[in-house]
Amino acid sequence: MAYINHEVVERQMTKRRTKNTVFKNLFLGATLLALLALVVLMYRMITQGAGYLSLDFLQNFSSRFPEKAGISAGLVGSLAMLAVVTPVSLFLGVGAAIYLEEYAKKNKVTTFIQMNISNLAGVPSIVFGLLGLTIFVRMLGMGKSILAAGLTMSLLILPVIIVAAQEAVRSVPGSLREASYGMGATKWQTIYKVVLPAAIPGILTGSILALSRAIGETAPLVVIGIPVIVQFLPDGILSEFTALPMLIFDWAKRPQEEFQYVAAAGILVLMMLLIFMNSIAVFIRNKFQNRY
Amino acid sequence: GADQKAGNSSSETSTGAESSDEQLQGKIAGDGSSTVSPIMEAIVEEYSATQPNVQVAVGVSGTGGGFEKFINGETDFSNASRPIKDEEAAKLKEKGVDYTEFEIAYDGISIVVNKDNDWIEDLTVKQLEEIWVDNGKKKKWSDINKDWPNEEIKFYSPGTDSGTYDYFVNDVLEEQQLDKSATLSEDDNVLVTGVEADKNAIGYFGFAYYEANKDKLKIVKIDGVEPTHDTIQSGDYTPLSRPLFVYANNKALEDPAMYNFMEYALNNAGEMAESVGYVKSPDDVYAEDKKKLEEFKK
Amino acid sequence: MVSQKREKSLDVQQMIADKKNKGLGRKAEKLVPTILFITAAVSVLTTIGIVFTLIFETIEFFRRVSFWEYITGTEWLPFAGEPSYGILPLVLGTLKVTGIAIVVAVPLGLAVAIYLSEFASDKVRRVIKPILEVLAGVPTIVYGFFALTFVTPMLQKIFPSLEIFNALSPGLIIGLMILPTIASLSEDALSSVPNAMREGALGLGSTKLEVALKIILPAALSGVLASVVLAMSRAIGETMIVSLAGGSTPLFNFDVTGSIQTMTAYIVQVSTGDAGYGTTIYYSIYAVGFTLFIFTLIMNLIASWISKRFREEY
Amino acid sequence: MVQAIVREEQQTKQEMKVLQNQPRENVYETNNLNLWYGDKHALKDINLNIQENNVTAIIGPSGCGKSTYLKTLNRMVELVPSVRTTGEINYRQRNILDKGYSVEELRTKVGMVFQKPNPFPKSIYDNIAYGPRIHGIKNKKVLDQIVEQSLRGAAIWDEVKDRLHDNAYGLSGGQQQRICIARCLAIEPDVILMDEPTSALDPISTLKVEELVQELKENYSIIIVTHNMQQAARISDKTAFFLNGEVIEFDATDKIFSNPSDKRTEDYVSGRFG
Amino acid sequence: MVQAIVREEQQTKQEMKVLQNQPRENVYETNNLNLWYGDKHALKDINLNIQENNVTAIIGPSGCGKSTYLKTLNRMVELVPSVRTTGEINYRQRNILDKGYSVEELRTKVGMVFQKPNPFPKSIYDNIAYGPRIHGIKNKKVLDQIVEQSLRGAAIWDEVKDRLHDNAYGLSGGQQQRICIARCLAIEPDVILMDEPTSALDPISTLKVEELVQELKENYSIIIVTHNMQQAARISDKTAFFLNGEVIEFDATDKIFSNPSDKRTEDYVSGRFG
Ligand SMILES: Nc1ncnc2c1ncn2[C@@H]1O[C@H](COP(=O)(O)OP(=O)(O)OP(=O)(O)O)[C@@H](O)[C@H]1O
Ligand SMILES: Nc1ncnc2c1ncn2[C@@H]1O[C@H](COP(=O)(O)OP(=O)(O)OP(=O)(O)O)[C@@H](O)[C@H]1O
Ligand SMILES: [Mg+2]
Ligand SMILES: [Mg+2]
Repeated sequence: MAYINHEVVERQMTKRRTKNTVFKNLFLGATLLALLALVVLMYRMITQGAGYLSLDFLQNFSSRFPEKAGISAGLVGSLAMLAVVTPVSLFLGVGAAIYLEEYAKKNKVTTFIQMNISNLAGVPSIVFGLLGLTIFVRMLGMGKSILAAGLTMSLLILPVIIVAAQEAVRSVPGSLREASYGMGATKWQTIYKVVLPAAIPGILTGSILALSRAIGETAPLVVIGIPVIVQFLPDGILSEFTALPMLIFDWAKRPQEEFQYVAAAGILVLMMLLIFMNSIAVFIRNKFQNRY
Repeated sequence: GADQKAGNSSSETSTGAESSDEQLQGKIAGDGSSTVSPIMEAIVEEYSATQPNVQVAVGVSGTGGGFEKFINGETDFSNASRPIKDEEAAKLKEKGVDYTEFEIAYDGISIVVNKDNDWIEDLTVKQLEEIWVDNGKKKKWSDINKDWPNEEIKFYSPGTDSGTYDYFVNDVLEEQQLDKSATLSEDDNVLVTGVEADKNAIGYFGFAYYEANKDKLKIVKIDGVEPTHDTIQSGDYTPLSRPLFVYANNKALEDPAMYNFMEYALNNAGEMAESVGYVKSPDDVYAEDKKKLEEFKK
Repeated sequence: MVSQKREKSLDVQQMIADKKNKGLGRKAEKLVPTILFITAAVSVLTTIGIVFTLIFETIEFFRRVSFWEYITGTEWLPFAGEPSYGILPLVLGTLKVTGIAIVVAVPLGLAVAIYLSEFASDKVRRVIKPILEVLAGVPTIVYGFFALTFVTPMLQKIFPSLEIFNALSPGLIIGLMILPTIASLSEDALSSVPNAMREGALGLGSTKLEVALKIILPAALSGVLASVVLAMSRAIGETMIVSLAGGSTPLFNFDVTGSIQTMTAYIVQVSTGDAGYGTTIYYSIYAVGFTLFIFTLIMNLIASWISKRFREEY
Repeated sequence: MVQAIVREEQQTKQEMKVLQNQPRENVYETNNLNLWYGDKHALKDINLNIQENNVTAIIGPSGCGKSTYLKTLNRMVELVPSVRTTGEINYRQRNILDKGYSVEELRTKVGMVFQKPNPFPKSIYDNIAYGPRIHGIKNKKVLDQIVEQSLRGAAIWDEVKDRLHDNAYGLSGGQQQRICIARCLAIEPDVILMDEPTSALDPISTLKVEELVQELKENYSIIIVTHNMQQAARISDKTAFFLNGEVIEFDATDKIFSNPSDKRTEDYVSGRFG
Repeated sequence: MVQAIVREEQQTKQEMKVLQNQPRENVYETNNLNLWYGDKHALKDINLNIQENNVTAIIGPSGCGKSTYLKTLNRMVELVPSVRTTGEINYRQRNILDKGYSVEELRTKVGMVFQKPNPFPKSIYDNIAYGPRIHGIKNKKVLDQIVEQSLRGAAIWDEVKDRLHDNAYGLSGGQQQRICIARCLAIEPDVILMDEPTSALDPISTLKVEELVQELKENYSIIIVTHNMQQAARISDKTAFFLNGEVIEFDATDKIFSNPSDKRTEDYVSGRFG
């Protein structure tokens, strides 16, 4: 009758528990390794770049003299580009997510759109650069403007935002929708007044991470041909501009060694911007988590 | 040193440029060679101090990429590290774009070896060819000269798509295949690092990169001539020096801002080129350039 | 009828009836789905735009270069006197880097995911996950310099034969870059396995490790594999890291210590280089771009097949 | 003991009916209603008339279709895409299953309270004002009045009057459920549907909600689904017993619990299964 | 009527006890157990002794701590990070709350069946074989035998013997629950904890599981949480009534249902709340 010998089981238990502990520590080690890589990366950038970081560095234009070089044109340009990317990508992304989650019927068209979105998420950013160059810069005649680059970046991060927003919308409990419909609310009223407000933290978290990707992307800008020698601040969305990563890319290629450190300082600014945006995302995530 | 020059040039421009008292407005777009871009950056940097309302934006899409935009009418001028190609000229004609070529400076290609290399001081163009042209086998220094070490040569060359590579292969090696084992990089700093670290290395890149890294590398004389400002400018350092160009759209030159900018650029190109490690063209070249430009003066 | 029987200070139903048919409520209700559909259609338009962008130049390219040579050729020498356009060296370069990245990122990423989902406390997870996400958000250009100026010299101390440009260093760094993608998405997949499964297995006397490996991982397999595929397409499409640290030598061999060129790096090389407009080289970047697009399409089809095939019902 | 209570309560109810002595109109008449979720036949030939100002209880084991029937009464069941219905449900003499019938209008007349309290993640005030607002009532004073009146109606005004602008999620489950009832009262519906409104609540909150239901039936017609037979016995006037999507028996509550006509009803109410 | 059944069943039980006529050992002795979820005091000074080869039922309204107590008995409650306990629980004379006590060992002795059937997303065979396998039994023949024996033990062998390698998710809810019971039997535990094992099941499956519990108690000690008082009355020997984290009354089942000593117990079992 008895197949399980509890004594044997007990004896093996020690071995199994040890194995458990060993693997737990291995997994922890892998996690720490990844964190360590980040620390090393940051450390290197700080040791190289911190010396060049100053208020002047933020206020100056780029220069042929490393000590005079600054990032103002790139910083303002990147932020201006973000000012285009944010509304465009949020509007399109959240709209598409709501359509797919709330309105779309389960049919071939919907499956196709969904497939298409996940496919776009994997398309290399450089291909988006070719798209932006052909469609926005040339066909629509926007030139190498903030608008053209912003729209290109919007399309690039659109799939990420759609997926994040879909998840956020999906995780709004059905009971809230039912409550709203039960009061005689129409579909759009329910979405606008109940679903969206409840989904906003999730949408923002995912979107901020996507937006920080848009700030750091270089390849599409290179392909579009965003200028780097720019001694003025943009004065409109159709203005030509330069972006932070373009400046960094340019500095790093200069012959003078000092420019390596200027590039590192630029990287530090970029990373601080990035960490700042990520912290907002974390803040939102922790503040609004598990509200229902 | 650099600061000194900057100070000089700005004081010069405030007196030199006739139209500087008149504040102009406008937008100027340029693009093109990354070799030319340091010179252009210096010019734009100084120019924007005299004409803050003229917005000059210059991209670095490479000579070819620059011409592509120039042909499409997206830019007012295009920087080039080589003369325009026939195909490109034909396309410009097709699109009805008239242009003017300005030579603005010289670049010398420097051949460098490791500091610990004690067997090379001087190479002939022929030896250079022997070293660099692919013969299908791995090459040792001793294959070139029996007295040289029996060790494999390590090659460092700018990327295939750069003007420097183009010039070296087309004009120095006369279109023969570069040794296939060469490490190619679009980033010349990497070449500097490579040669610096490897005793058996040989490399080449723009003169500016050698100037900036003089103390780390050993320069090689070609047919007895060492590249310096003088030898490059005088044309003694052949065939390893080449002119750099700016191509301007004639229509655009009719715009006062663009005209003013080009005028400024030609007035200061030589000096700016020197300040970033390139070589001034002979004075008569600039005089010729200015004459071409005058035609567009209204 | 309703209101008769109550004495109330307000008659809300009456007010509602009065308000009805005022305003643009009805119109919005009709209009909104159309607008939203259009926003969803933008993604499809983007794909069409990409194909449209690439197709004409690609066709032009294949007028000049035989399609057969392109897909079977083992020499990619567009700048040579007699150029040859065999894509395989570029594909191989891409695969080398991707392969190394995957070898690094999958075990590490999975380990992190399992640690966070099965072993770490809520607090630890909440701190570590966003920090790891910073790794995914570090601009690739930053990684590129890190690979070139730090990782490669360090590796050269270990493998003296390693060249300045190689597949190894960018491969490792891309692995680091996609690690958070795998870790984060797999962690989501693992955590979304219902707790009932964990309780069921723990209730039988399993250790946490056994639960993780024998129950949770198999149950979350489709999500985990999907994250790996997504990470892989990121690695394939990665541009700046390989442009900076991989070199520009498209060679058809399996050596990872030497200089390589990937498809993306080639596009950057030409985009920033001196090649003339209208030349075959110029058209070739569109052909390579199209090839990349096809690659990611295939990856995506694999991913969706995987998630269908391995989806566990619970 | 159970039956004793049942009997006692039912007596007072019958007395009341006699006292009021007026015929009750039907709010709902359900004729030959069938409903499918895809292939699953969830409601089979339902025929039920529901009277106004009455509490009608629906009981039956899990999965028998109680919630489905309730959700059909305000067409909420249509949120499930695969649903198909035949037959008719007349609400105040109009068939709500007609294509032309406006669901929004129906649902303003027919409020619903759910099993789990589901307040919106908004302030208490905004929760109550939600219904009136979506129906176009914007006047602050009117809204204030409606909010107070509804919270009083749901017997929770005193507990929350000082924290109207706090998030509703800060309240206990029982309070949340009464907020949901108040939210429903705010548009003064004609009928209130309740799907196991107390099953997630503690005993004291349950009692409060039950008392509230008793009060509300003066003004509203109430249909309540419950798995707690004692609750059905305590608060309802009529009870329908569902099994496998069919109505097995529908009768006065005291009859169902003391003397059911069907063996299956008897088995169920005596706790032999479920 | 309810009570009639209760009384009848209890009589047979008492007869059995008399027949066996042997003192029962305590499997569990709980002394002054307190448990907090963060600040929430969920179990308050629990003292309960549970006898072997017996069915002990735990009843009480929602949220009173039934599941919490059950999960403390195999330390599953520790999965909630904020949990803190004081007091002791002796299982076979050893305090399981001791740091040194190996939970894995405890849980091989104490099986658990959950409210919702939770088979692993694997084949039926692999579900049952999971436990023996992790405990080191690899021999195919032995495993085959264990699987058959456990499935027979859970009264589901006949229904699944031809589809052992199909996914367990293809089964109905009631079958899944019996698979989970079989999975638990496969490691031959000493005690089986059941948390509302029938609440998600249809009446017929419920009956089957109830019968099974009656059979199993020959060989196992069973502790069952249920919200169905009739079920507690039908199948248990002793019943504990929990309220707000306290044990209000713990006694023989017939005593609890026919003549409870505490007013609150009486109110609860007569359905006045819950
Ligand atoms: N969205 C759905 N899709 C498919 N089938 C469903 C759906 N909702 C319910 N069903 C099925 O319809 C039947 C009736 O479900 P319903 O929810 O009405 O039962 P119920 O009587 O309310 O049960 P409970 O007491 O558990 O709430 C069940 O068999 C259920 O499985
Ligand atoms: N993970 C948790 N964190 C915080 N509080 C919890 C947690 N789990 C349960 N509680 C609280 O502990 C108390 C007891 O919960 P428990 O689940 O034991 O109740 P129960 O008697 O099993 O109820 P039910 O009949 O609804 O299953 C409840 O008030 C509950 O809110
Ligand atoms: Mg229900
Ligand atoms: Mg419970």
